[in-house]
Amino acid sequence: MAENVTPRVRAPREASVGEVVSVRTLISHPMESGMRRDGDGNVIPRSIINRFVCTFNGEVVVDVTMEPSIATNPYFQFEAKVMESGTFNFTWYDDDGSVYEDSSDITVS
Amino acid sequence: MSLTRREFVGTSLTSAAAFAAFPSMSFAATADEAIAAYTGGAATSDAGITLIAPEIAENGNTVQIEVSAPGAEEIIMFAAGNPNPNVATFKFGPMSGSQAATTRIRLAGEQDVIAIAKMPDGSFLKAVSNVKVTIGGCGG
Amino acid sequence: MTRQVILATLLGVSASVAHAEVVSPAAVVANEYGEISTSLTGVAGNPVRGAEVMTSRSLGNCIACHQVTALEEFPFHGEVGPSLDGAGARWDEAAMRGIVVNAKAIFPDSVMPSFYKVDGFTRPGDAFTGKAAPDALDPLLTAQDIEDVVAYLLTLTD
Amino acid sequence: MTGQTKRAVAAMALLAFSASSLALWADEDADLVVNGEIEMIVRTEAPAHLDGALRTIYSGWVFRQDDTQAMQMDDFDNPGMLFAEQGQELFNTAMGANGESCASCHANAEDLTRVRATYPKWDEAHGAVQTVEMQVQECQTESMGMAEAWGQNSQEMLNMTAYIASIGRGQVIDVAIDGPAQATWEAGKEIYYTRYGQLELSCANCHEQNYGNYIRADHLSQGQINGFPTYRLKNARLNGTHNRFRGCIRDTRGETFAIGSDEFIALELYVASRGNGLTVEGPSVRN
Repeated sequence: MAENVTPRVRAPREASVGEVVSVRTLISHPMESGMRRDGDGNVIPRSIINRFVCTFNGEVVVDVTMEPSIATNPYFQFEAKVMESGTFNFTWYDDDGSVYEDSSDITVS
Repeated sequence: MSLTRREFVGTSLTSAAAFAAFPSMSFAATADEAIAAYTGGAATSDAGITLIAPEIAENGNTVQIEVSAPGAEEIIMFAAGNPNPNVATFKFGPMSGSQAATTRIRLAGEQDVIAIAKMPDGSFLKAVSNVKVTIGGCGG
Repeated sequence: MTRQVILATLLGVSASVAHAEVVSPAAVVANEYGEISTSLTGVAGNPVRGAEVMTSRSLGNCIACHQVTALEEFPFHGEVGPSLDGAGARWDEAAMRGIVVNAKAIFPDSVMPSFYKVDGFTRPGDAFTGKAAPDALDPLLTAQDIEDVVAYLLTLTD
Repeated sequence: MTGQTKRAVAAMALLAFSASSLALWADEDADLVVNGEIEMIVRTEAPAHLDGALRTIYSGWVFRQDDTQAMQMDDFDNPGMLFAEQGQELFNTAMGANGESCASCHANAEDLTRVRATYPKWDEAHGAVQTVEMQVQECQTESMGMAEAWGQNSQEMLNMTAYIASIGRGQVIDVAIDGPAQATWEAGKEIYYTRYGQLELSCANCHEQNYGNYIRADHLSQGQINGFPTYRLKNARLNGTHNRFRGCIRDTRGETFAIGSDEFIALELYVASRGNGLTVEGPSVRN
């Protein structure tokens, strides 16, 4: 199981109605591909985050299915259109069943 | 397409179950096969999609890639030279501000990075970018 | 040259190198300029194989430091050493062999490793493990590797 | 086509494949400002003690391709900062028998701003040059009552040193090399110029004589350590100074020194001093 998985998100705190805002996320995770071998020649089992979802006030901004070709410490940048104040929720799903969450509030005026 | 939260959870469970039952299904043999499986063999246009990748990646373990296809429902990304060519699928929901995303991927050597966008009318767009991966000077 | 070597050469069987009288690193004779006129194996170098040694990271990896236009199909040539374009016109076989075996005998301050040397190192390691070397070290390239590289370099005449 | 034209075409084709064309993707004249506010000194006059061996010293950031450079220009894009933040948490976490955290003594982390810029440093009580890692270990075993300090290359230590470096970013490096530290510095200098391993390569062969040149596709830097610990794209984790030294000596086909050894402490002091005048960048991003 991946240890010390720390999500970080960056989204603006304020925006105007209808503004397209840039959102960035970074999470510490080894993204073990399942292709590597350890010192004894045994395959290191795959252990990746396989899905990432960002919602705003419960509706999807982006939903990403991830394969082992995503680099260690997965990084995403994308844009959301905000019509009202609310909350971005960010969820990462690990192969091992763990779910990591973060959120960010935005005031839209 | 507008997904409610409940439908979403359902989708996720279904796909998780499928992966568990057929783990080998996640390994398409080649990028061409994976693309054909995704598009159903439909022709692709190269207009309306932009893929930004470095011409030369300083290290293949972390390569930043940006893709954009205005109006797309989904964009799927492949690394044609990786053991498993599938990289990621971006589904853009109703709150997305653009159909564009940036991520960092792994590339096992020089190869084509391919992005396919699925448009609401059922058509597909395709962009290809060759990325050279540097070869270190040191070590065995 | 022994009878076996002549036979091997006549048959063109490079696999017979093992039968040849290979000059050990300790037995290499260089003149006062560092030039080595005698083949290390008695078997003519194979330039095709030499190019492979030049470009392979696990063998000579010569292009890590040297640019070679004729090898441009292999990407990323370094610039730590001089370009080898035209090297075959600048150096004769004895000098070329001397440089590949032990460049420092000819250019005392050269950064270039000595490819056919087995002692006199500071903290030698066991290849790229970082651990101490075994008692007997193999040279970086075999005698035939060196003959092959020399044969290739001599083809670079312009 | 005339011979001359052919050659010109060949030269252009070569440009596309030779390592020096990589320079097109690196901006050696770029300036580094992190988060739009921390101004770094990435090139400056070499310290006097280098005695002309280098005229100008450069941060390793200068030698990286623009994508890699960009990752260090914003803390959010810099994955090393994830681990510096984990280090900050550790800094405020009680550890050891006395129930103390680093913050128990160093309530104002700002007090540690000059640490990264001045270590390795002579420690009077121990009569030896100490690295930041040794100082953390000393706090842990001698003040905080931990039976066993973190290993020098442990993830906790890398996170902590990344945090300590991060709060000193932009500070000008100024390690002392005279007085009681001088003997250690001299020992480090000796190591720097020794040609190790079966490839017979010294630090200086690559990083003093050949910085700016490519070795295969590696753009050789001056081997400055002002950016350590550094997040490497290669292994996608923080890398400590001694671990990097070990990697270089391994690549000479040499027998390495151990992480935390007297030799590497001396080498760290010497190499750090070669960067006097540059600024603290850790956790930096490198290839």
